[in-house]
Amino acid sequence: MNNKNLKGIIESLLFAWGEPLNINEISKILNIKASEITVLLNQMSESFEQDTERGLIIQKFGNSYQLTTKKENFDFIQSLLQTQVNKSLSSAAMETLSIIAYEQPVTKVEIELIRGVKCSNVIKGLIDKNLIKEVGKIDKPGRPTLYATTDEFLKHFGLKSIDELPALKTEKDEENEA
Amino acid sequence: MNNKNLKGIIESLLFAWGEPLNINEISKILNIKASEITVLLNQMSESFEQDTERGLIIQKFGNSYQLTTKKENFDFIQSLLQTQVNKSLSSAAMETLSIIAYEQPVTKVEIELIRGVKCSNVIKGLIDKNLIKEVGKIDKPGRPTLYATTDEFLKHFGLKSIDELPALKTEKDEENEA
Amino acid sequence: MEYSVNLCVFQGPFDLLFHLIEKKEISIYDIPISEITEQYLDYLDQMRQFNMNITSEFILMAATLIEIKAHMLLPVKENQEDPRAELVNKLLEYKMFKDVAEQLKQYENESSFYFSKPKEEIAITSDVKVEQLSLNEINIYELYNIYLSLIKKQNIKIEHENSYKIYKETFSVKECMDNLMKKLKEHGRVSLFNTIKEQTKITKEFVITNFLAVLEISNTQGIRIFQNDTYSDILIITM
Repeated sequence: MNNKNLKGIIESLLFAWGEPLNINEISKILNIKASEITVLLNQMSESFEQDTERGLIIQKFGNSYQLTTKKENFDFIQSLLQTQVNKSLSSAAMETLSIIAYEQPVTKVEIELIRGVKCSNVIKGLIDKNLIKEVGKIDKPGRPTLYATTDEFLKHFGLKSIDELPALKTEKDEENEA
Repeated sequence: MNNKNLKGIIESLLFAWGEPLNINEISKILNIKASEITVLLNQMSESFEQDTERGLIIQKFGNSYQLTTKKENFDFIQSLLQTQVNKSLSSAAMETLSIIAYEQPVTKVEIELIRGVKCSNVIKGLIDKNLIKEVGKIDKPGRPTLYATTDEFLKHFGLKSIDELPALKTEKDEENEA
Repeated sequence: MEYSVNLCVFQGPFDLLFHLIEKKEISIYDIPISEITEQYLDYLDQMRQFNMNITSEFILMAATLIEIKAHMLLPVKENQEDPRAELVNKLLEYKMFKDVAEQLKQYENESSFYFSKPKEEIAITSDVKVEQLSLNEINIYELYNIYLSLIKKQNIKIEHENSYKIYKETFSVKECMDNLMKKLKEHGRVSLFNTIKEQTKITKEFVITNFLAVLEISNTQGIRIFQNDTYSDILIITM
């Protein structure tokens, strides 16, 4: 693999991950020394920044890097996202909460796959409200956090235990329908 | 604004949107004719594809474009995300969808004649999943609804347009081949 | 104890007919109607035996087949169309779409090699006060419905790759083997069905573990295993 291909792979990884990604994770996946990854990332960061044809930049947070849009394009992005119906915070929170309730323990990436939007802030809000909590980390790349509902969640919805959640239709029921 | 800047902004928009984004939407935001946007997008798509330093490509689904990772980087991303996502449809859904794709616009009765089984629930399921939509009613007794596929359908199967569907083979074609 | 066995699941009467025709390797243009009708009806019987839901479409096809069969017995008039023609045409049309459905299935797999990313969250900025999060009016069933519509809409099913739950093994193959061997020593023969029935609460795991135990014993010890018919009791006898 040459450096050009490696840069491509790193861009793919940053894109798919969405959040700041630690150099050590990238280093593990590519099986290349972290110091070499740092060199590549710095080159990429610089070329993204300078190339006016690019709309993305690589931001550095400590030892982690994240793909984000360029600041100067913010107005366009805002007008794009606002042309669409803005979901109220509580409906975003309810969606996220329902997924955590049924899929728990579940990672942020999994929640985002179902909702189709980023969920970091909503998750933070739900933790603050004590409706969900972190229950551990999965021992796999990125060490993603697992979220689950709290006792406060049960109390809020008047449930004795999580088993009392309305039963989901089984796979077979679905099959007959879809 | 020169074309280079425009490409940067378009990349930002596609990135922020995540989903396939319609050309008309981009055209409205940039206040530039849709035909010009198409030209820019096609140039971008080609240069992303060819540049090995890039890990992303622009995929076309109907009149919409989406930023995705390159296929050849799948394994690396998979080992980072490690989440298994099962998006596949049931055979009943797949059969119904095939008939709608080729015969569109088509009524429920026509689909049921070909499949030999009732399809109401399957059709409802496909509408829920946004793979098909109602496109009108026939002006005859019962006013039957006509169904057609959506852009989401194209995306689900990785097709640029409906013309890319595999060619229907009659029994005779197969005999000629064999 | 009631058994529910999964026969092949067919999408409809055409699907079943195709299966029968392909199994026999016969030409679709010259279907031996009386043979196929018999097999078709046999199959419906099996479905009934296993409490499978036979929809009206399957019955209708049975009636159609019998009607065609009756027509075939009548003397052929000149210029008369083959009584099978309409059925064959329908079958061919169905097959065309069935083949395409399979090809689309491949496209579906293929398209999963591309990753996209979730939409940015600009509308919901971090400085929104948490207090605005009002869940008071929402009950658990609304929560349930929200979840259901989400997974339906996205057409996504998450498969947790690392299973988070680990169940303790309640009975081991070794235990079941010991139990079976003890009985064998006492009586010289053991009925697998009776052994399973002795358990107060019969679970799938218990049945499977016992079955594995029988296989394991047959591997290592001098025994013979008998079964008269498919699905009938399994007898274990010392040699």
